[in-house]
Amino acid sequence: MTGLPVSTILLVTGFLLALIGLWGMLTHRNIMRIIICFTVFDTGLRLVMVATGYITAGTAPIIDRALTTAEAASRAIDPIPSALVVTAIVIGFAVTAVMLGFAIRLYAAKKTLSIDAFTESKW
Amino acid sequence: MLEFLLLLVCASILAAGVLAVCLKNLLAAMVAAGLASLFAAVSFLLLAAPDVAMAEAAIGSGLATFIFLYAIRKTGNGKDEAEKPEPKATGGRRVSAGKARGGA
Amino acid sequence: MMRHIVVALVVVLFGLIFARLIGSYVELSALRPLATQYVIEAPRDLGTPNIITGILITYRGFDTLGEVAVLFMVAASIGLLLKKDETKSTNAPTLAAKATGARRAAANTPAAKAAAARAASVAANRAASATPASAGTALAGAAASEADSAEAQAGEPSEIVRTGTDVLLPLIFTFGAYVIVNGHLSAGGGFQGGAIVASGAMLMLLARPGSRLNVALLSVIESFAGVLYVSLGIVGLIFAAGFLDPRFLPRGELGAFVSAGAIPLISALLGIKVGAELSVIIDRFRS
Amino acid sequence: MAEIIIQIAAVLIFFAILFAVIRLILGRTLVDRIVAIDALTVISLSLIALYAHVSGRFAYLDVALVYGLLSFLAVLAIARFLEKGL
Repeated sequence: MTGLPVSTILLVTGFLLALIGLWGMLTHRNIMRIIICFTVFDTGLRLVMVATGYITAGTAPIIDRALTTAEAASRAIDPIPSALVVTAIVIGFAVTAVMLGFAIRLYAAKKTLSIDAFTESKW
Repeated sequence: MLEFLLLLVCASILAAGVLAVCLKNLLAAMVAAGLASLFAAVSFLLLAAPDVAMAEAAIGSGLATFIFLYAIRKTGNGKDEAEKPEPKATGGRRVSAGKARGGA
Repeated sequence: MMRHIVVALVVVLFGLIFARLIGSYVELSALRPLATQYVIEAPRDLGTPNIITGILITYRGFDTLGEVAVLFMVAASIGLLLKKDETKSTNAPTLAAKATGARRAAANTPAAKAAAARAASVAANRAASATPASAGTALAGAAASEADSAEAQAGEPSEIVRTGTDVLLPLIFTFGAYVIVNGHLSAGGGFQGGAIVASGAMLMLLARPGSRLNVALLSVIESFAGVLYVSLGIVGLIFAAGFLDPRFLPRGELGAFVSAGAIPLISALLGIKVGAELSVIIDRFRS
Repeated sequence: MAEIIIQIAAVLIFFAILFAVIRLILGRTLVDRIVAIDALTVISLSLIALYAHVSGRFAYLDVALVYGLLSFLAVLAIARFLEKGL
Protein backbone atom coordinates (compact mmCIF):
# COMPACT_ATOMS: atom_id res chain seq x y z
CA MET A 1 0.00 0.00 0.00
CA THR A 2 2.74 2.41 0.92
CA GLY A 3 5.28 0.94 -1.47
CA LEU A 4 8.19 1.22 0.94
CA PRO A 5 9.47 -1.94 2.61
CA VAL A 6 8.90 -2.22 6.35
CA SER A 7 12.57 -2.19 7.27
CA THR A 8 13.32 0.93 5.22
CA ILE A 9 10.59 2.88 7.03
CA LEU A 10 11.96 1.86 10.41
CA LEU A 11 15.55 2.48 9.32
CA VAL A 12 14.66 6.06 8.41
CA THR A 13 12.77 6.44 11.69
CA GLY A 14 15.72 5.16 13.68
CA PHE A 15 18.19 7.49 11.98
CA LEU A 16 15.89 10.48 12.47
CA LEU A 17 15.44 9.59 16.15
CA ALA A 18 19.22 9.34 16.54
CA LEU A 19 19.60 12.79 14.94
CA ILE A 20 16.99 14.26 17.29
CA GLY A 21 18.81 12.78 20.26
CA LEU A 22 22.16 14.06 18.99
CA TRP A 23 20.78 17.57 18.57
CA GLY A 24 19.39 17.52 22.10
CA MET A 25 22.58 16.10 23.54
CA LEU A 26 24.68 18.87 22.02
CA THR A 27 22.40 21.81 22.75
CA HIS A 28 21.22 21.19 26.32
CA ARG A 29 23.32 22.38 29.25
CA ASN A 30 21.62 20.36 31.98
CA ILE A 31 23.24 17.00 32.75
CA MET A 32 19.94 15.18 33.35
CA ARG A 33 18.64 16.39 30.00
CA ILE A 34 21.81 15.26 28.27
CA ILE A 35 21.32 11.79 29.74
CA ILE A 36 17.68 11.69 28.59
CA CYS A 37 18.76 12.70 25.08
CA PHE A 38 21.42 10.00 25.19
CA THR A 39 18.76 7.35 25.81
CA VAL A 40 16.79 8.71 22.84
CA PHE A 41 19.92 8.48 20.66
CA ASP A 42 20.49 4.94 21.90
CA THR A 43 16.92 3.88 21.08
CA GLY A 44 17.28 5.22 17.54
CA LEU A 45 20.47 3.27 16.89
CA ARG A 46 18.89 0.08 18.23
CA LEU A 47 16.01 0.53 15.79
CA VAL A 48 18.53 0.86 12.96
CA MET A 49 20.39 -2.28 14.00
CA VAL A 50 17.27 -4.43 14.22
CA ALA A 51 15.93 -3.06 10.94
CA THR A 52 19.02 -4.20 9.06
CA GLY A 53 18.24 -7.80 9.98
CA TYR A 54 14.73 -7.91 8.56
CA ILE A 55 13.89 -10.20 5.65
CA THR A 56 10.92 -9.42 3.41
CA ALA A 57 7.81 -11.00 4.95
CA GLY A 58 10.00 -12.60 7.61
CA THR A 59 8.90 -14.07 10.90
CA ALA A 60 10.57 -14.65 14.25
CA PRO A 61 13.33 -17.28 14.31
CA ILE A 62 11.54 -19.42 16.88
CA ILE A 63 10.65 -22.91 15.75
CA ASP A 64 7.21 -24.05 16.86
CA ARG A 65 4.02 -25.17 15.17
CA ALA A 66 3.90 -22.03 13.01
CA LEU A 67 7.45 -22.39 11.67
CA THR A 68 8.91 -25.80 10.93
CA THR A 69 12.60 -26.63 10.76
CA ALA A 70 12.45 -27.15 7.02
CA GLU A 71 11.08 -23.73 6.15
CA ALA A 72 13.05 -21.83 8.80
CA ALA A 73 15.88 -20.97 6.43
CA SER A 74 13.52 -19.33 3.96
CA ARG A 75 11.12 -17.52 6.31
CA ALA A 76 13.03 -16.59 9.49
CA ILE A 77 14.70 -13.20 9.91
CA ASP A 78 18.41 -12.73 10.50
CA PRO A 79 18.95 -13.66 14.19
CA ILE A 80 22.41 -12.10 14.59
CA PRO A 81 21.37 -8.39 14.87
CA SER A 82 18.62 -9.42 17.30
CA ALA A 83 21.09 -11.24 19.54
CA LEU A 84 23.48 -8.30 19.45
CA VAL A 85 20.76 -5.78 20.25
CA VAL A 86 19.62 -7.73 23.32
CA THR A 87 23.20 -7.30 24.56
CA ALA A 88 23.19 -3.64 23.55
CA ILE A 89 20.01 -2.92 25.51
CA VAL A 90 21.43 -4.27 28.75
CA ILE A 91 24.72 -2.41 28.24
CA GLY A 92 22.78 0.76 27.42
CA PHE A 93 20.96 0.43 30.74
CA ALA A 94 24.27 -0.06 32.55
CA VAL A 95 25.76 3.02 30.89
CA THR A 96 22.69 5.08 31.79
CA ALA A 97 22.94 3.93 35.41
CA VAL A 98 26.61 4.95 35.65
CA MET A 99 25.85 8.34 34.09
CA LEU A 100 23.03 8.93 36.55
CA GLY A 101 25.30 7.96 39.44
CA PHE A 102 27.84 10.54 38.30
CA ALA A 103 25.06 13.12 37.91
CA ILE A 104 23.95 12.53 41.50
CA ARG A 105 27.51 12.88 42.75
CA LEU A 106 28.06 16.07 40.77
CA TYR A 107 24.83 17.53 42.14
CA ALA A 108 25.87 16.64 45.67
CA ALA A 109 29.20 18.40 45.14
CA LYS A 110 28.03 21.60 43.47
CA LYS A 111 24.25 21.86 44.02
CA THR A 112 23.77 22.42 40.31
CA LEU A 113 23.45 20.31 37.20
CA SER A 114 24.57 22.83 34.62
CA ILE A 115 27.73 21.79 32.85
CA ASP A 116 28.81 25.44 32.85
CA ALA A 117 29.48 25.12 36.58
CA PHE A 118 32.03 22.34 36.27
CA THR A 119 35.13 24.16 35.14
CA GLU A 120 37.88 22.66 37.29
CA SER A 121 39.36 20.57 34.52
CA LYS A 122 39.00 23.26 31.88
CA TRP A 123 42.16 24.73 30.37
CA MET B 1 -4.17 -1.70 7.09
CA LEU B 2 -1.14 -2.67 9.14
CA GLU B 3 1.03 -0.42 6.94
CA PHE B 4 -0.86 2.64 8.12
CA LEU B 5 -0.48 1.47 11.70
CA LEU B 6 3.26 1.09 11.13
CA LEU B 7 3.53 4.61 9.74
CA LEU B 8 1.55 5.94 12.69
CA VAL B 9 3.81 4.11 15.15
CA CYS B 10 6.88 5.60 13.43
CA ALA B 11 5.36 9.08 13.59
CA SER B 12 4.63 8.53 17.29
CA ILE B 13 8.23 7.50 17.94
CA LEU B 14 9.47 10.68 16.30
CA ALA B 15 6.92 12.80 18.16
CA ALA B 16 7.95 11.26 21.47
CA GLY B 17 11.62 11.88 20.64
CA VAL B 18 10.96 15.54 19.83
CA LEU B 19 8.96 15.89 23.05
CA ALA B 20 11.77 14.29 25.06
CA VAL B 21 14.20 16.86 23.70
CA CYS B 22 11.97 19.94 23.79
CA LEU B 23 9.69 19.66 26.84
CA LYS B 24 10.40 22.15 29.62
CA ASN B 25 9.38 19.85 32.45
CA LEU B 26 12.14 17.38 33.27
CA LEU B 27 9.77 14.65 34.46
CA ALA B 28 7.63 14.96 31.32
CA ALA B 29 10.73 14.79 29.12
CA MET B 30 11.85 11.64 30.90
CA VAL B 31 8.43 10.03 30.50
CA ALA B 32 8.41 10.97 26.80
CA ALA B 33 11.78 9.25 26.36
CA GLY B 34 10.28 6.17 28.00
CA LEU B 35 7.37 6.36 25.56
CA ALA B 36 9.75 6.49 22.59
CA SER B 37 11.35 3.35 23.99
CA LEU B 38 7.95 1.69 24.42
CA PHE B 39 6.93 2.38 20.82
CA ALA B 40 10.35 1.21 19.69
CA ALA B 41 9.49 -2.10 21.38
CA VAL B 42 6.28 -2.30 19.31
CA SER B 43 8.24 -1.70 16.13
CA PHE B 44 10.79 -4.36 17.13
CA LEU B 45 7.85 -6.73 17.27
CA LEU B 46 6.71 -5.58 13.82
CA LEU B 47 10.27 -6.36 12.68
CA ALA B 48 9.72 -9.93 13.96
CA ALA B 49 12.17 -9.77 16.87
CA PRO B 50 10.14 -10.63 19.99
CA ASP B 51 13.21 -11.21 22.18
CA VAL B 52 14.44 -7.69 21.53
CA ALA B 53 10.95 -6.30 22.05
CA MET B 54 10.73 -8.00 25.43
CA ALA B 55 14.15 -6.74 26.54
CA GLU B 56 13.37 -3.22 25.38
CA ALA B 57 9.98 -3.14 27.12
CA ALA B 58 11.37 -4.51 30.38
CA ILE B 59 14.74 -2.75 30.56
CA GLY B 60 14.73 0.23 28.22
CA SER B 61 11.27 1.38 29.11
CA GLY B 62 10.73 0.01 32.60
CA LEU B 63 13.90 -0.07 34.68
CA ALA B 64 15.50 2.94 32.98
CA THR B 65 12.42 5.02 33.84
CA PHE B 66 12.63 3.88 37.46
CA ILE B 67 16.25 4.84 37.95
CA PHE B 68 15.58 8.14 36.20
CA LEU B 69 12.81 8.80 38.73
CA TYR B 70 15.17 8.10 41.61
CA ALA B 71 17.89 10.26 40.11
CA ILE B 72 15.48 13.16 39.54
CA ARG B 73 14.34 12.83 43.13
CA LYS B 74 17.93 12.85 44.37
CA THR B 75 19.03 15.82 42.32
CA GLY B 76 15.97 17.73 43.49
CA ASN B 77 15.51 19.14 40.05
CA GLY B 78 12.33 17.55 38.82
CA LYS B 79 10.59 18.79 41.91
CA ASP B 80 11.42 22.41 41.30
CA GLU B 81 10.44 22.24 37.68
CA ALA B 82 7.33 20.15 38.20
CA GLU B 83 5.81 22.53 40.72
CA LYS B 84 6.26 25.58 38.59
CA PRO B 85 3.26 26.53 36.47
CA GLU B 86 3.92 26.12 32.75
CA PRO B 87 4.25 29.79 31.70
CA LYS B 88 6.78 30.52 34.44
CA ALA B 89 9.11 27.68 33.49
CA THR B 90 11.86 28.95 31.25
CA GLY B 91 14.11 26.78 29.11
CA GLY B 92 16.28 24.23 30.85
CA ARG B 93 19.33 26.13 29.67
CA ARG B 94 18.39 29.42 31.23
CA VAL B 95 17.23 27.86 34.49
CA SER B 96 20.46 25.97 34.94
CA ALA B 97 22.55 28.98 33.97
CA GLY B 98 20.80 31.03 36.62
CA LYS B 99 21.43 28.35 39.17
CA ALA B 100 25.07 28.26 38.23
CA ARG B 101 25.38 31.96 38.86
CA GLY B 102 23.60 31.60 42.18
CA GLY B 103 25.79 28.70 43.19
CA ALA B 104 29.00 30.48 42.31
CA MET C 1 24.07 31.45 19.03
CA MET C 2 27.45 30.38 17.68
CA ARG C 3 27.07 27.12 19.53
CA HIS C 4 23.73 26.40 17.90
CA ILE C 5 25.16 26.95 14.43
CA VAL C 6 28.04 24.56 15.13
CA VAL C 7 25.65 21.99 16.55
CA ALA C 8 23.38 22.31 13.52
CA LEU C 9 26.40 21.80 11.26
CA VAL C 10 27.41 18.64 13.15
CA VAL C 11 23.86 17.28 13.02
CA VAL C 12 23.60 18.01 9.29
CA LEU C 13 26.90 16.21 8.67
CA PHE C 14 25.67 13.19 10.58
CA GLY C 15 22.43 13.43 8.61
CA LEU C 16 24.39 13.30 5.36
CA ILE C 17 26.22 10.16 6.52
CA PHE C 18 22.93 8.57 7.55
CA ALA C 19 21.32 9.57 4.24
CA ARG C 20 24.11 7.83 2.34
CA LEU C 21 23.56 4.72 4.45
CA ILE C 22 19.81 4.81 3.83
CA GLY C 23 20.31 5.39 0.13
CA SER C 24 22.44 2.30 -0.31
CA TYR C 25 20.18 0.08 1.81
CA VAL C 26 17.93 -2.53 0.26
CA GLU C 27 15.81 -4.87 2.30
CA LEU C 28 17.23 -8.39 2.34
CA SER C 29 15.22 -11.01 0.52
CA ALA C 30 17.31 -13.98 1.68
CA LEU C 31 19.47 -14.67 4.71
CA ARG C 32 23.16 -13.87 4.75
CA PRO C 33 25.41 -16.97 4.66
CA LEU C 34 26.37 -16.84 8.35
CA ALA C 35 22.75 -16.37 9.40
CA THR C 36 21.68 -19.27 7.18
CA GLN C 37 24.29 -21.41 8.89
CA TYR C 38 22.98 -20.42 12.32
CA VAL C 39 19.31 -20.89 11.44
CA ILE C 40 19.90 -24.35 9.99
CA GLU C 41 22.49 -25.51 12.52
CA ALA C 42 21.07 -24.25 15.82
CA PRO C 43 17.96 -26.48 15.99
CA ARG C 44 19.81 -29.53 14.71
CA ASP C 45 23.04 -29.04 16.57
CA LEU C 46 21.94 -27.53 19.88
CA GLY C 47 18.28 -28.50 20.01
CA THR C 48 17.05 -24.96 20.75
CA PRO C 49 13.86 -23.89 18.99
CA ASN C 50 14.68 -20.26 19.82
CA ILE C 51 17.69 -19.52 17.65
CA ILE C 52 18.42 -16.16 19.30
CA THR C 53 18.89 -17.84 22.68
CA GLY C 54 21.16 -20.40 21.05
CA ILE C 55 23.33 -17.65 19.60
CA LEU C 56 23.37 -15.64 22.84
CA ILE C 57 24.29 -18.50 25.14
CA THR C 58 26.38 -20.80 22.96
CA TYR C 59 27.75 -19.32 19.77
CA ARG C 60 28.32 -15.91 21.33
CA GLY C 61 28.75 -17.18 24.88
CA PHE C 62 31.85 -15.10 25.53
CA ASP C 63 29.94 -11.92 24.71
CA THR C 64 27.29 -12.81 27.25
CA LEU C 65 29.88 -13.62 29.88
CA GLY C 66 31.59 -10.29 29.28
CA GLU C 67 28.28 -8.50 29.44
CA VAL C 68 27.46 -10.05 32.78
CA ALA C 69 30.92 -9.00 33.99
CA VAL C 70 30.14 -5.45 32.84
CA LEU C 71 26.86 -5.51 34.78
CA PHE C 72 28.70 -6.72 37.87
CA MET C 73 31.21 -3.90 37.57
CA VAL C 74 28.42 -1.38 37.08
CA ALA C 75 26.65 -2.58 40.22
CA ALA C 76 29.91 -2.31 42.16
CA SER C 77 30.80 1.13 40.81
CA ILE C 78 27.29 2.48 41.47
CA GLY C 79 27.70 1.31 45.03
CA LEU C 80 31.03 3.11 45.20
CA LEU C 81 29.57 6.28 43.68
CA LEU C 82 26.43 6.53 45.77
CA LYS C 83 27.61 5.01 49.04
CA LYS C 84 29.90 7.89 49.96
CA ASP C 85 26.93 10.16 50.49
CA GLU C 86 26.17 8.34 53.69
CA THR C 87 29.41 9.13 55.50
CA LYS C 88 29.09 12.16 57.75
CA SER C 89 32.35 13.93 57.02
CA THR C 90 31.51 14.65 53.39
CA ASN C 91 27.86 15.13 54.14
CA ALA C 92 27.94 17.74 56.88
CA PRO C 93 28.30 20.87 54.70
CA THR C 94 25.62 19.75 52.26
CA LEU C 95 23.27 19.02 55.15
CA ALA C 96 23.91 22.46 56.57
CA ALA C 97 23.02 24.00 53.24
CA LYS C 98 19.84 21.96 53.10
CA ALA C 99 18.89 22.97 56.62
CA THR C 100 19.35 26.67 55.92
CA GLY C 101 17.20 26.23 52.86
CA ALA C 102 14.52 24.64 54.97
CA ARG C 103 14.66 27.45 57.51
CA ARG C 104 14.42 30.12 54.86
CA ALA C 105 11.45 28.45 53.23
CA ALA C 106 9.71 28.16 56.57
CA ALA C 107 10.24 31.83 57.29
CA ASN C 108 8.93 33.00 53.96
CA THR C 109 5.72 31.04 53.76
CA PRO C 110 2.86 31.40 56.22
CA ALA C 111 1.97 27.74 56.00
CA ALA C 112 5.12 26.61 57.69
CA LYS C 113 4.31 22.95 57.57
CA ALA C 114 3.72 22.84 53.83
CA ALA C 115 6.87 24.78 53.20
CA ALA C 116 8.86 22.48 55.41
CA ALA C 117 7.50 19.53 53.49
CA ARG C 118 8.48 21.11 50.18
CA ALA C 119 11.97 21.98 51.33
CA ALA C 120 12.33 18.58 52.87
CA SER C 121 11.82 16.96 49.52
CA VAL C 122 14.91 18.79 48.30
CA ALA C 123 16.79 17.99 51.48
CA ALA C 124 16.05 14.30 51.04
CA ASN C 125 14.79 12.56 54.12
CA ARG C 126 17.12 13.77 56.77
CA ALA C 127 15.89 17.17 57.84
CA ALA C 128 12.23 16.49 57.21
CA SER C 129 11.09 15.39 60.63
CA ALA C 130 13.14 17.97 62.50
CA THR C 131 11.49 21.32 62.99
CA PRO C 132 13.23 24.17 61.15
CA ALA C 133 14.60 25.70 64.35
CA SER C 134 16.14 22.51 65.66
CA ALA C 135 17.42 21.41 62.30
CA GLY C 136 20.83 22.87 62.93
CA THR C 137 21.32 21.06 66.20
CA ALA C 138 19.92 17.84 64.83
CA LEU C 139 22.59 17.84 62.16
CA ALA C 140 25.39 16.54 64.31
CA GLY C 141 23.58 13.36 65.08
CA ALA C 142 21.66 13.04 61.84
CA ALA C 143 20.23 9.67 62.60
CA ALA C 144 18.61 6.75 60.94
CA SER C 145 15.53 7.08 63.15
CA GLU C 146 14.86 10.47 61.65
CA ALA C 147 15.14 9.06 58.19
CA ASP C 148 12.57 6.43 59.09
CA SER C 149 10.07 8.87 60.54
CA ALA C 150 10.58 11.17 57.58
CA GLU C 151 9.76 8.33 55.25
CA ALA C 152 6.64 7.63 57.23
CA GLN C 153 5.59 11.25 56.86
CA ALA C 154 6.43 11.55 53.21
CA GLY C 155 3.26 9.78 52.14
CA GLU C 156 2.41 6.19 52.84
CA PRO C 157 1.27 4.11 49.88
CA SER C 158 -2.48 3.76 49.84
CA GLU C 159 -4.46 0.63 50.56
CA ILE C 160 -4.92 -0.02 46.84
CA VAL C 161 -1.18 -0.03 46.20
CA ARG C 162 -0.47 -2.39 49.07
CA THR C 163 -3.25 -4.85 48.21
CA GLY C 164 -2.45 -4.70 44.53
CA THR C 165 1.17 -5.44 45.31
CA ASP C 166 0.25 -8.42 47.44
CA VAL C 167 -1.83 -9.81 44.59
CA LEU C 168 0.56 -9.00 41.76
CA LEU C 169 3.95 -9.76 43.27
CA PRO C 170 3.71 -13.59 43.14
CA LEU C 171 2.38 -13.34 39.60
CA ILE C 172 5.27 -11.14 38.53
CA PHE C 173 7.90 -13.41 40.05
CA THR C 174 6.24 -16.48 38.53
CA PHE C 175 6.14 -14.81 35.14
CA GLY C 176 9.79 -13.85 35.47
CA ALA C 177 10.70 -17.45 36.28
CA TYR C 178 8.63 -18.62 33.30
CA VAL C 179 10.42 -16.24 30.95
CA ILE C 180 13.81 -17.32 32.31
CA VAL C 181 13.37 -21.08 32.07
CA ASN C 182 11.42 -20.99 28.78
CA GLY C 183 14.13 -19.00 27.06
CA HIS C 184 15.05 -21.89 24.80
CA LEU C 185 11.45 -22.58 23.71
CA SER C 186 9.88 -19.16 23.11
CA ALA C 187 10.79 -15.50 23.29
CA GLY C 188 12.69 -14.62 26.43
CA GLY C 189 15.76 -15.74 28.29
CA GLY C 190 18.00 -14.73 31.13
CA PHE C 191 18.20 -11.00 30.49
CA GLN C 192 14.51 -10.40 29.92
CA GLY C 193 13.43 -12.58 32.82
CA GLY C 194 15.99 -11.00 35.11
CA ALA C 195 14.66 -7.57 34.23
CA ILE C 196 11.12 -8.70 35.03
CA VAL C 197 12.23 -10.07 38.41
CA ALA C 198 13.99 -6.77 39.12
CA SER C 199 10.77 -4.94 38.23
CA GLY C 200 9.01 -7.10 40.80
CA ALA C 201 11.59 -6.09 43.41
CA MET C 202 10.98 -2.50 42.39
CA LEU C 203 7.24 -2.91 42.97
CA MET C 204 7.95 -4.36 46.40
CA LEU C 205 10.09 -1.34 47.29
CA LEU C 206 7.33 0.97 46.05
CA ALA C 207 4.66 -0.59 48.21
CA ARG C 208 6.77 -0.78 51.38
CA PRO C 209 8.91 2.35 51.50
CA GLY C 210 10.38 1.45 54.88
CA SER C 211 11.72 -1.94 53.86
CA ARG C 212 15.21 -2.61 52.60
CA LEU C 213 16.51 -5.17 50.18
CA ASN C 214 19.00 -7.55 51.70
CA VAL C 215 21.87 -6.43 49.49
CA ALA C 216 24.43 -8.69 51.16
CA LEU C 217 22.35 -11.80 50.49
CA LEU C 218 21.71 -10.69 46.93
CA SER C 219 25.45 -10.20 46.39
CA VAL C 220 26.16 -13.69 47.70
CA ILE C 221 23.48 -15.20 45.42
CA GLU C 222 24.80 -13.27 42.47
CA SER C 223 28.43 -14.27 43.02
CA PHE C 224 27.37 -17.88 43.51
CA ALA C 225 25.43 -17.86 40.23
CA GLY C 226 28.42 -16.31 38.48
CA VAL C 227 30.78 -18.98 39.80
CA LEU C 228 28.38 -21.73 38.74
CA TYR C 229 28.04 -20.12 35.31
CA VAL C 230 31.79 -20.13 34.73
CA SER C 231 32.17 -23.67 36.09
CA LEU C 232 29.44 -24.89 33.71
CA GLY C 233 31.51 -23.32 30.95
CA ILE C 234 34.59 -25.21 32.16
CA VAL C 235 32.59 -28.46 32.29
CA GLY C 236 31.69 -27.79 28.67
CA LEU C 237 35.38 -27.28 27.93
CA ILE C 238 36.21 -30.69 29.42
CA PHE C 239 33.32 -32.86 28.24
CA ALA C 240 32.28 -31.13 25.01
CA ALA C 241 33.88 -29.12 22.25
CA GLY C 242 34.75 -25.86 24.01
CA PHE C 243 34.16 -23.29 26.71
CA LEU C 244 30.42 -22.73 27.39
CA ASP C 245 29.46 -25.58 25.07
CA PRO C 246 26.11 -26.90 26.39
CA ARG C 247 26.26 -30.24 24.59
CA PHE C 248 27.66 -32.22 27.52
CA LEU C 249 24.05 -32.94 28.49
CA PRO C 250 21.76 -34.91 26.13
CA ARG C 251 20.13 -32.84 23.43
CA GLY C 252 16.65 -34.25 23.91
CA GLU C 253 13.63 -33.76 21.71
CA LEU C 254 13.24 -30.45 19.88
CA GLY C 255 10.57 -28.40 21.65
CA ALA C 256 10.42 -30.37 24.90
CA PHE C 257 10.92 -28.54 28.18
CA VAL C 258 13.91 -30.65 29.23
CA SER C 259 16.02 -30.38 26.11
CA ALA C 260 18.79 -28.38 24.48
CA GLY C 261 21.59 -29.69 26.66
CA ALA C 262 22.68 -27.28 29.38
CA ILE C 263 21.07 -24.19 27.83
CA PRO C 264 18.15 -24.03 30.32
CA LEU C 265 20.60 -24.35 33.22
CA ILE C 266 22.87 -21.60 31.91
CA SER C 267 19.83 -19.46 31.16
CA ALA C 268 18.51 -19.89 34.71
CA LEU C 269 21.89 -18.95 36.22
CA LEU C 270 22.06 -15.94 33.92
CA GLY C 271 18.55 -14.91 34.95
CA ILE C 272 19.34 -15.17 38.66
CA LYS C 273 22.55 -13.19 38.21
CA VAL C 274 20.99 -10.44 36.10
CA GLY C 275 17.94 -10.17 38.36
CA ALA C 276 20.08 -9.84 41.48
CA GLU C 277 22.39 -7.30 39.85
CA LEU C 278 19.57 -5.11 38.55
CA SER C 279 17.82 -5.26 41.95
CA VAL C 280 21.03 -4.18 43.65
CA ILE C 281 21.43 -1.28 41.20
CA ILE C 282 17.86 -0.12 41.88
CA ASP C 283 18.35 -0.39 45.63
CA ARG C 284 21.58 1.62 45.46
CA PHE C 285 19.73 4.36 43.61
CA ARG C 286 16.97 4.31 46.17
CA SER C 287 19.01 4.54 49.35
CA MET D 1 -16.20 -12.32 8.85
CA ALA D 2 -13.00 -12.61 10.82
CA GLU D 3 -11.17 -10.36 8.35
CA ILE D 4 -13.81 -7.67 8.78
CA ILE D 5 -13.42 -7.79 12.55
CA ILE D 6 -9.65 -7.48 12.23
CA GLN D 7 -10.05 -4.53 9.88
CA ILE D 8 -12.38 -2.82 12.34
CA ALA D 9 -9.95 -3.49 15.19
CA ALA D 10 -7.09 -2.03 13.17
CA VAL D 11 -9.10 1.12 12.41
CA LEU D 12 -10.02 1.48 16.09
CA ILE D 13 -6.40 1.09 17.18
CA PHE D 14 -5.32 3.61 14.53
CA PHE D 15 -7.66 6.30 15.80
CA ALA D 16 -6.94 5.48 19.45
CA ILE D 17 -3.20 5.98 18.93
CA LEU D 18 -3.85 9.15 16.92
CA PHE D 19 -6.01 10.79 19.58
CA ALA D 20 -3.79 9.73 22.48
CA VAL D 21 -0.71 11.11 20.73
CA ILE D 22 -2.52 14.38 20.02
CA ARG D 23 -3.39 14.60 23.71
CA LEU D 24 0.22 13.84 24.58
CA ILE D 25 1.55 16.60 22.34
CA LEU D 26 -1.01 19.25 23.32
CA GLY D 27 -1.10 18.09 26.95
CA ARG D 28 -2.21 20.94 29.15
CA THR D 29 -0.68 19.62 32.37
CA LEU D 30 1.82 16.96 33.33
CA VAL D 31 -0.91 14.63 34.56
CA ASP D 32 -2.66 14.84 31.18
CA ARG D 33 0.51 13.67 29.50
CA ILE D 34 1.02 10.80 31.93
CA VAL D 35 -2.56 9.59 31.48
CA ALA D 36 -2.08 9.77 27.70
CA ILE D 37 1.03 7.61 28.02
CA ASP D 38 -0.82 5.09 30.16
CA ALA D 39 -3.54 4.91 27.53
CA LEU D 40 -0.90 4.47 24.83
CA THR D 41 0.64 1.47 26.60
CA VAL D 42 -2.77 -0.22 26.78
CA ILE D 43 -3.43 0.56 23.11
CA SER D 44 -0.07 -0.81 22.02
CA LEU D 45 -0.83 -3.94 24.04
CA SER D 46 -3.91 -4.46 21.86
CA LEU D 47 -1.81 -3.71 18.77
CA ILE D 48 0.60 -6.47 19.78
CA ALA D 49 -2.25 -8.93 20.30
CA LEU D 50 -3.69 -8.02 16.90
CA TYR D 51 -0.32 -8.48 15.20
CA ALA D 52 0.17 -11.83 16.92
CA HIS D 53 -3.15 -12.97 15.45
CA VAL D 54 -2.50 -11.59 11.97
CA SER D 55 0.97 -13.11 11.69
CA GLY D 56 -0.12 -16.38 13.29
CA ARG D 57 2.74 -16.46 15.82
CA PHE D 58 1.57 -16.90 19.38
CA ALA D 59 5.09 -16.52 20.75
CA TYR D 60 4.50 -12.79 20.34
CA LEU D 61 1.88 -12.78 23.09
CA ASP D 62 4.61 -13.04 25.76
CA VAL D 63 5.62 -9.51 24.84
CA ALA D 64 2.05 -8.38 25.46
CA LEU D 65 2.26 -9.90 28.95
CA VAL D 66 5.43 -7.94 29.69
CA TYR D 67 3.69 -4.81 28.48
CA GLY D 68 0.67 -5.36 30.71
CA LEU D 69 2.93 -5.77 33.72
CA LEU D 70 5.16 -2.83 32.90
CA SER D 71 2.37 -0.36 32.14
CA PHE D 72 0.97 -0.90 35.62
CA LEU D 73 4.38 -0.56 37.24
CA ALA D 74 5.54 2.53 35.39
CA VAL D 75 2.35 4.49 36.03
CA LEU D 76 2.41 3.43 39.68
CA ALA D 77 6.01 4.61 40.06
CA ILE D 78 5.28 7.97 38.45
CA ALA D 79 2.17 8.44 40.57
CA ARG D 80 4.13 7.67 43.73
CA PHE D 81 6.78 10.13 42.58
CA LEU D 82 4.17 12.85 42.10
CA GLU D 83 2.76 12.34 45.58
CA LYS D 84 6.33 12.46 46.94
CA GLY D 85 6.36 8.94 48.27
CA LEU D 86 8.99 7.33 46.08
